Amino acid sequence: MNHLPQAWGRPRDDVYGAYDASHLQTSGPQQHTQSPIVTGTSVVAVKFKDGVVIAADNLASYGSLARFTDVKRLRKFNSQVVVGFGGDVSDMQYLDRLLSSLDIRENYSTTETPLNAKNLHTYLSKVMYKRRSDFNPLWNHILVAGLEHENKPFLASVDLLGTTFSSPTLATGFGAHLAQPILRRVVPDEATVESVSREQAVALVKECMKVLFYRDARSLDKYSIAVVTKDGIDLKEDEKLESQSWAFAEGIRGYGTQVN
Amino acid sequence: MFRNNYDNDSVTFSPQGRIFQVEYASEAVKQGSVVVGIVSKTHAVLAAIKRNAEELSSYQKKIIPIDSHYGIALAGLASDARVLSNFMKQQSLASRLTYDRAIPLSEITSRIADRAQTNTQQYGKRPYGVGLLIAGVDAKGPHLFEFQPSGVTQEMVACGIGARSQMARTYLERNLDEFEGASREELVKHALRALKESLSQDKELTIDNTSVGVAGVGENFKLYEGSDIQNWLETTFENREGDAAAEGEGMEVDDS
Amino acid sequence: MASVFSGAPPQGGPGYSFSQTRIATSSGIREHSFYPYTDNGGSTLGVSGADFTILAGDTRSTSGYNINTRYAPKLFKIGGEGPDGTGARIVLSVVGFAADGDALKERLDTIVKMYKYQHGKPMSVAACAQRLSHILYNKRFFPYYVHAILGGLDEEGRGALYSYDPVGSYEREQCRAAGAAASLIMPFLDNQVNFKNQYIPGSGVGHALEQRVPEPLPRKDVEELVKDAFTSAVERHIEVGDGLQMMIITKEGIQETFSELKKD
Amino acid sequence: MTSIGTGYDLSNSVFSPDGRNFQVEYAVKAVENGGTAIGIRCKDGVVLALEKLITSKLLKPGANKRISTIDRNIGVVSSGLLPDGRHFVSRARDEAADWRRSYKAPIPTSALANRMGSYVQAYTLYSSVRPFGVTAIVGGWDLEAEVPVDGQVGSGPSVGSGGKVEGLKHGGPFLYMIEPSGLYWGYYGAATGKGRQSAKSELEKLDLAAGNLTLEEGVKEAARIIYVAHEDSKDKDFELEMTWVSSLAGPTKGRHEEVPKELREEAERLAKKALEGDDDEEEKMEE
Amino acid sequence: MPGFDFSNHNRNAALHAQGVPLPKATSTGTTIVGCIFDGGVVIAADTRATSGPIVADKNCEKLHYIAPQIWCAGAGTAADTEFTTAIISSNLELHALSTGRKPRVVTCMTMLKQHLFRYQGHIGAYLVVAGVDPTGAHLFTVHAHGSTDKLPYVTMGSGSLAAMSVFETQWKSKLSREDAIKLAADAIQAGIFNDLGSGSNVDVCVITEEKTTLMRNYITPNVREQKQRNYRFKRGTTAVLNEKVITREEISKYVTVQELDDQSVVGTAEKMDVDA
Repeated sequence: MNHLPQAWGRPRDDVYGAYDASHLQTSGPQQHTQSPIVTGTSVVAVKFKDGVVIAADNLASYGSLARFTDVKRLRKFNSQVVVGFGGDVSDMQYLDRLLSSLDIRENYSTTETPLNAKNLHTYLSKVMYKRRSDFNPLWNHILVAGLEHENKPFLASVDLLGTTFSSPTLATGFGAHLAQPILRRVVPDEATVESVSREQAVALVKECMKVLFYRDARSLDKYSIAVVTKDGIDLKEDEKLESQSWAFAEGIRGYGTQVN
Repeated sequence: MFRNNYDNDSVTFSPQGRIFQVEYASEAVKQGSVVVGIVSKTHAVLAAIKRNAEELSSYQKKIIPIDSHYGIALAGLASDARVLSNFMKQQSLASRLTYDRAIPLSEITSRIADRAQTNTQQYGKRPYGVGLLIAGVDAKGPHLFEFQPSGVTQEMVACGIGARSQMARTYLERNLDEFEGASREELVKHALRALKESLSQDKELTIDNTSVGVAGVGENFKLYEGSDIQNWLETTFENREGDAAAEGEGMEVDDS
Repeated sequence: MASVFSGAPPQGGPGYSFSQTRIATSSGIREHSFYPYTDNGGSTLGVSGADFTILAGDTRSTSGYNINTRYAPKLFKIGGEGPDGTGARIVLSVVGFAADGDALKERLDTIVKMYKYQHGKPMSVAACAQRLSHILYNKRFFPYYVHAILGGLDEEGRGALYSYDPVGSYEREQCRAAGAAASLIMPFLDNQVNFKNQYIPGSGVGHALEQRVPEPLPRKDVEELVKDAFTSAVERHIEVGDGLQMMIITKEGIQETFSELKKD
Repeated sequence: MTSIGTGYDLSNSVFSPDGRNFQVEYAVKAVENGGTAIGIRCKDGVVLALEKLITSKLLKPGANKRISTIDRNIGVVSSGLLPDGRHFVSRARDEAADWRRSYKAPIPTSALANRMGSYVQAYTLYSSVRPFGVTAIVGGWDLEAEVPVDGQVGSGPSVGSGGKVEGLKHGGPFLYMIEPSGLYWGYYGAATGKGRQSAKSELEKLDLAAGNLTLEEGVKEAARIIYVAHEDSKDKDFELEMTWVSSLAGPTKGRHEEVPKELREEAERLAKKALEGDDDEEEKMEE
Repeated sequence: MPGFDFSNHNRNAALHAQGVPLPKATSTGTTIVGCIFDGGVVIAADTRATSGPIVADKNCEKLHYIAPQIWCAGAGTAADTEFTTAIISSNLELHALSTGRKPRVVTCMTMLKQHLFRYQGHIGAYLVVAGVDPTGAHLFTVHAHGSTDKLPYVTMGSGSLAAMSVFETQWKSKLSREDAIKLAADAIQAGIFNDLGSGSNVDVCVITEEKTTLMRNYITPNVREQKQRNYRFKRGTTAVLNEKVITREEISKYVTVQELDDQSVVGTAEKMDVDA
């Protein structure tokens, strides 16, 4: 170390040559997220007659590295809304804080009705659309699960472009390809929701999580699952996949002509 | 020679801790013609007397529908009310856009209250010279709020502000117990009667000088004027010539 | 959407060994890899009659080869009150990038509501049509990526239909198809609504043959045409299907209907 | 009064020759007319209570709450000009939100009191504004548990370097009172408004500094004190408004909330009974 | 010279560089599956062929004959799957004739992968190869680049994930013939209804030791509904600008004309489309 504080913590000039001070300047065009860094994969959700079930695994990947294995990607907003995040984890954390501050604001008055799932989804869609319009997207695909007025089940999605849609079953990321067909088989339309029980819905979502673990290379066998009904939210953040089947692997020899 | 100089602006306390400018602004409310509001378990009603500057001029606007779920009635400076109502309209639309939610009445009331308070604490501003009654229905049911120039807002069961409104309030206090269970029609009639109380002896409620606004659970706020209120006026005051003491009986006849 | 979850390594690292050329060049200004638009598929159409206007759209929302949902409306009541749009007399249909479509719908709706609040009367469809054009052109250099069709009744009570390009050029028309299957549906409408390429049999020989003169079609015929247009589009366009939402604007108000379409 | 007619009391931010800022003193007068507000710091939480005078029969009973939540764990009750109280609350909420934005954690009660003290004080400095016509009591529970940073990824190592330290204690109940001058102190028991004198003397009897009073007892004492303080203005009706905040383990789970209806009514019943004991003659009038 | 003609390659590359887009090939953006069962193997496919977002063929055939008891389901570029399977079928038949044995599935798979590898992925054929030979029932996938896989159940094409979701939730070992058909058909339907590249009907081919059963349009879940209106135009609606009649006598000067009755004319047309 020398006596010049501005040189502390920087490469030594005598070893590495003069420091390129242009790295320090903060002016220049503002940089925005161009790609996600640490990411979460699918979120899956399905409506049933009294509410919604939503699940996401506990993995945050850094490229192909399984970086964090205890990340909670489902977030309780209040007693009737859960938000599930896919995509960039740091943007998820930003949104998490945003939702916290919104929740605090909403609870200044205890006498008012809390924001329901539909209200929150509308809010989030404005946030996401605003950010994409500023060319500074929040790199997430979000599912909002919960109840709307008269305790009707509500499930809708918003992505980094601000595109929104709602359906009795939803899945983001890899789940859109792999889980949606499973979910739609059981709950093809809004009318069917009425005949789906909580147990069926939970079993269905767990089945999806299992298939996703089989086939999504960026997934994990530890996951979080939440059930939202008018009685509140039952959120479990440390679930493990059960009864996996690898029976197909039996008897597989090679990829072609190999026999034994 | 010193005179009372504590009333020159709204940033000076009097030795008693009063702010005269704010109190004077409240006087402006009393210059305005009377408006009343009442809520029941299911409905919120506003009623107002409209003045005209002269025989041939038009009548002023006293009740303004803001969003589909609520409206306001004003007493005092109409131009101040317009500023506030524009603000309320904009805030209400913003709530629907951002949250897909009808703005709660307590929320919109507190937003204008905050605006009004700022005007009482900074030099160069003046308090609003208008009082408002904010009535409508939100997720929590029907509400009535009173807004004063000082920035004080209160949720009321019934309220009257404006010229000679004390008479209206006296009527409302006398009949306070009846409001909660009252039907839509009864509530309107109560409001009209309260309005009538505060009118000077030689004045009548007519379809030209009266406005009524009603909102209910599952029913949007609607402004009634002119021939729309003919029926209410007739049924409310048809026993006008009858004895004032038998008012209670008269009401029952009306309701049947 | 696949890009969101691409397994690409963090930016700046070396590419995979078998990629022969690095696509991104590190010199100069960095290119935006974020593209703010997408196409959510689907199709809409509108036909105006003597005293009505019909707008219709399928309810499929897609991204790539995926179906986002089988029920995403593309038709919106403008200037009505509450969630059901009570009292509205104008309908906007949007197809293209759904998020832009929603944003456009909400802006127009707010403007029409403010107009009513400030002027004490509902906005005419002609005024609304021009306002919509301005909204679109105001974003000339970051456009709303949508094809809009606006329908209502004009001051004389006749069906009015306006169609737009994404940056605000607009025109009043008898009929218009927009969106993914526009090129499939529009020739059909040209032929069936405006009788293009139809001549009056026996009215002449060669060039002397007379064009069949278009006349406003009755409502029932138009409804049937709309259904046939969509069931046919569903057959030949992969992004069209699931459901058909129709809004019929008459002097009595707006009637909304929904019918099923094929889901494959 | 010596101040009147001197001209030194006509503008804020002006000192009189004897070093007083009369406008601030007048603002205090505004507070002295307000309903009594008190706060009690108990060993496991804080109670805030307010005597809400009923100015009109037409007011909706039970509505018009005046004790406000600032952050999840902090409440404010004030006495004086109602709109100024709202201004104070609104600013306090902004400060709390700002703190969260910077530090990703809730604001400590002491820090909030400090910031609000500075804010209120600033309104005594300029002739273009007037001082706040309120005295505000700020009560909160600073979380004793280790809180995750908002949106934290994972739970971190459970042992070893960067791991958690067992048995570390911080947080607890805090109570501050901020006056129109911007002056603030921490309190065991604070009172302001019309009946502050009798309320203070009641508070002093409780020996709060010993730290033995439980939250539930505090609620009952608070109700009683408000009833005692109301004795001076008996001719007017009032509503008792009470909120509390406890530890995570306590009844409010670290949140600032309204005292449940049953408990409040119980406390009121006891308060009335206590008053009757003091003064039997009043019994019949109490009804 | 056998093989492909590359003489236009340089010209095409230059055109492409100038921004001229490549001509669009019909692709069978497709769901195809295969599944082994006790005693045989079943493959299935949807019947949609697309060109971009346009449906090029609503009822195409994606199950290709290789040998009597070896069949292929093809995804990718339609022409590539058709020609590749045809050439391998031809070669395999020659091979069978010269060896005097029934062709084996591994042989077919090996010929396919060697053929495809040679073209480095430029032949866009993605195939599910299935068959029964004296060594048993076999199921393979072959990718355009030449890689292969051998699994008890496989899916390919744009609907492969949708179809795989069905297998992953419902497959078990030692399926019966009926269960296997049902499972394969369900998998295809998952593709039909969840993947836009797949649609229309389900074709199934079941191969056992005894025989091969091709069940064309095994399930038709997407029959077009009746049109609301009649679009028959009055005769004379279309303008005729020019008219010239050539008599039989005139044309007889150039070609031989033979009279046919109406029925035999209809008989020669191939029936393809489900909807008329």
